[in-house]
Amino acid sequence: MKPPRLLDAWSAVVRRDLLSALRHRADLLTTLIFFVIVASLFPLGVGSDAALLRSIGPGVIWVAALLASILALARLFSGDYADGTLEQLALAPYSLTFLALGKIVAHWLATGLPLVIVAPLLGVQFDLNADALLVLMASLLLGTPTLSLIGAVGAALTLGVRGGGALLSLLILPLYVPVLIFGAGAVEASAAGLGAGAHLSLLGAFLLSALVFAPWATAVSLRIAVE
Amino acid sequence: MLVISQLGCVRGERRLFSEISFEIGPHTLLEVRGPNGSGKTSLLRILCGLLHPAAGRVSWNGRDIHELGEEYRAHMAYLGHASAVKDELTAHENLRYSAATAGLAASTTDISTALDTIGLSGFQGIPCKTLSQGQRRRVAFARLYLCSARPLWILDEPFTALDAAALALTRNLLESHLRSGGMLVLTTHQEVEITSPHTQRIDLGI
Amino acid sequence: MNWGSVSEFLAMGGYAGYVWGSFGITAACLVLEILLLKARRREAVRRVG
Amino acid sequence: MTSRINWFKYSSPASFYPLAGKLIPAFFAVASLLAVCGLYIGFFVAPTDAQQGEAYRIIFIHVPAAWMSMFLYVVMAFWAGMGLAFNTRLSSMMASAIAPTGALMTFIALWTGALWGKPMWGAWWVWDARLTSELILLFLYLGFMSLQAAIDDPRRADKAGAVIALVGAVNVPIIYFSVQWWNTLHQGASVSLTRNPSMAATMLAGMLIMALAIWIYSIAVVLMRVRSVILERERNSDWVQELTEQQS
Repeated sequence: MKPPRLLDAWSAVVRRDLLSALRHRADLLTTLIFFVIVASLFPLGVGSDAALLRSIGPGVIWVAALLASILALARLFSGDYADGTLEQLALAPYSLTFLALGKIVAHWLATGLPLVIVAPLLGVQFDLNADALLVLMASLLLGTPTLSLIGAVGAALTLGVRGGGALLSLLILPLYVPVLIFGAGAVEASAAGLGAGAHLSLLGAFLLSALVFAPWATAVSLRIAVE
Repeated sequence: MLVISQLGCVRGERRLFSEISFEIGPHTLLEVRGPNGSGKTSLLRILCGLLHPAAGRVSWNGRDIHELGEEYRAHMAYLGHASAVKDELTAHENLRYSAATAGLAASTTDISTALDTIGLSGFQGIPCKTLSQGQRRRVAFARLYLCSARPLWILDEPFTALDAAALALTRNLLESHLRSGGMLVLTTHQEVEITSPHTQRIDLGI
Repeated sequence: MNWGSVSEFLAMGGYAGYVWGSFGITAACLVLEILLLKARRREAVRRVG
Repeated sequence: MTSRINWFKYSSPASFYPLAGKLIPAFFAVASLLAVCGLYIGFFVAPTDAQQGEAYRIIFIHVPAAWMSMFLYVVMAFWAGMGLAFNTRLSSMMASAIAPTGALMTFIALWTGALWGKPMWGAWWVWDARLTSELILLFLYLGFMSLQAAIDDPRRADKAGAVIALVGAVNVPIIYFSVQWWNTLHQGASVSLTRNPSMAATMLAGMLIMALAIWIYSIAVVLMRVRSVILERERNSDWVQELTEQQS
């Protein structure tokens, strides 16, 4: 039995996190329910006029997705940090960047993907038509992984630090602005008939650059936190 | 061969220790003694590369451990205060995943025998949150059975929360590791007699 | 010279509130920053002793 | 005989502290001189603007502050990066010392932007691309400062701050262009604050001199703050003990 290669270790990290997440199904649901509640509050605040809801719908759903992913980020590393698993990851004979990417992928699968699946339901609440819902899902599918990647840096930096949740939002929300602009913008552009091609390709560009930089920055932050 | 030269450590604004130098070769046990807060844990975390020293160098076979990076970590195993056991997973799952992520070759039989020898045979399938602190500590120790290929073991107060039976088991494990040429760096407050071909001591208290 | 008299200068073409508001706030911020820094220095020196 | 100044000597806090002390008064003097000169040009030499009347004179403080807020963020990220890469404590202290002044400049830019927007467009807050980016820049500064405040161990605070400063610095241009695109998408090309057609030479000169004045002022203030940070961080070291004995 030869020692596991990088890919085996990587998939072990992903599978362990998914298994842990499944054992805590309640936590996953809370993020999802939070997303639905936040989005559903707006019509109560703004009024139920369909045209108005249609125009603010994409923005509201995207902001709700942003807040839900920030909420879920707190649990990304904190469990492993508390029980010492994170230390062992930092001491594994593999590059921490890759293992951190594994944790982020598992986190996205557990919390980001469900947002994409539930979004059309909320879209209907905001009276979005069929192809607007499709573009909404596409933009979220491209956007939520970027949110998890950028957010992971903040989650690693605020490990074991006072005021974690609020501090994490203050650190990360400004960095979410481009994703929010082009995410919500994609749906609006398609509704206005301009086509969402440009926005979606930019979201793809953000995702790729986040994939390159964020795991490395997360690994550096984790090494600082574990010191 | 682990060589430490003029090691110094500062925590916050307090200087914990400085000018620490020693060498550890095969078959050697290094005991690190000192009162609470004297920097024992910090010293061990510097040795395993988690913490950067304020001064001095740690080198493994002649090369700085931070330069070696992954290569050094492939020869070393660390057990800290935290047992690195996920509460929601069973003992078996914990070992399977921690072995895979730590780059240890371990088949399911290896894992079950490790858990049996440490005295957890009846508890392999239940989530660790239902285990006692001592049992969880045994799960952490079971991982060391899988680290036989790793020459350098760094253990930070490994015997806490272990009962007499577990103490005997762990002592045998550590002694066999030393006999087979391994190196062991250990901090403990309990008086546990570990016979070892060469024993060195460092006292950080003075 | 743009201004006939001091009062004309102060009136700033009807935008006195906005112009002097901006410059006033800026001056206040800068002076406040320096005062806070002096206080911080005194505190730092006191805590060294 | 060219006496080669060993710049490296000044990289240690102990030798940097007195040097900074000597430079601060000089910087303040130069800054106030430039400020007086800039204000004179701004108020007495620059002509009244055709469209905006006298209100446009706010650009003599708004634009320099905006430039300085972005410039200071880049400088802060630079020092933070140096501190992270070379583990030099002084560079990290410099980054922490820059942040409050950068945040103050952003606040001034926002405040003067609002005071200028009111007479120009009748609204205190205008979702203009630059003002919106300034607002986000303020959040980045506040994020950096609160992260450093929340971590007790100075060494970890420096490193964590450095990471968020560098990540922020990489994102500032992306945020700016995203907001730019977003702004033109929604509002169409609104009259921008500075690009009025005939930027008279004197106006530009006034603005540049004021920018220089604020820049040198920032250097002086940052040096003052870094000296306090050095005193706070090194209060147990012997050179600080001697220093305070000499003074008292």
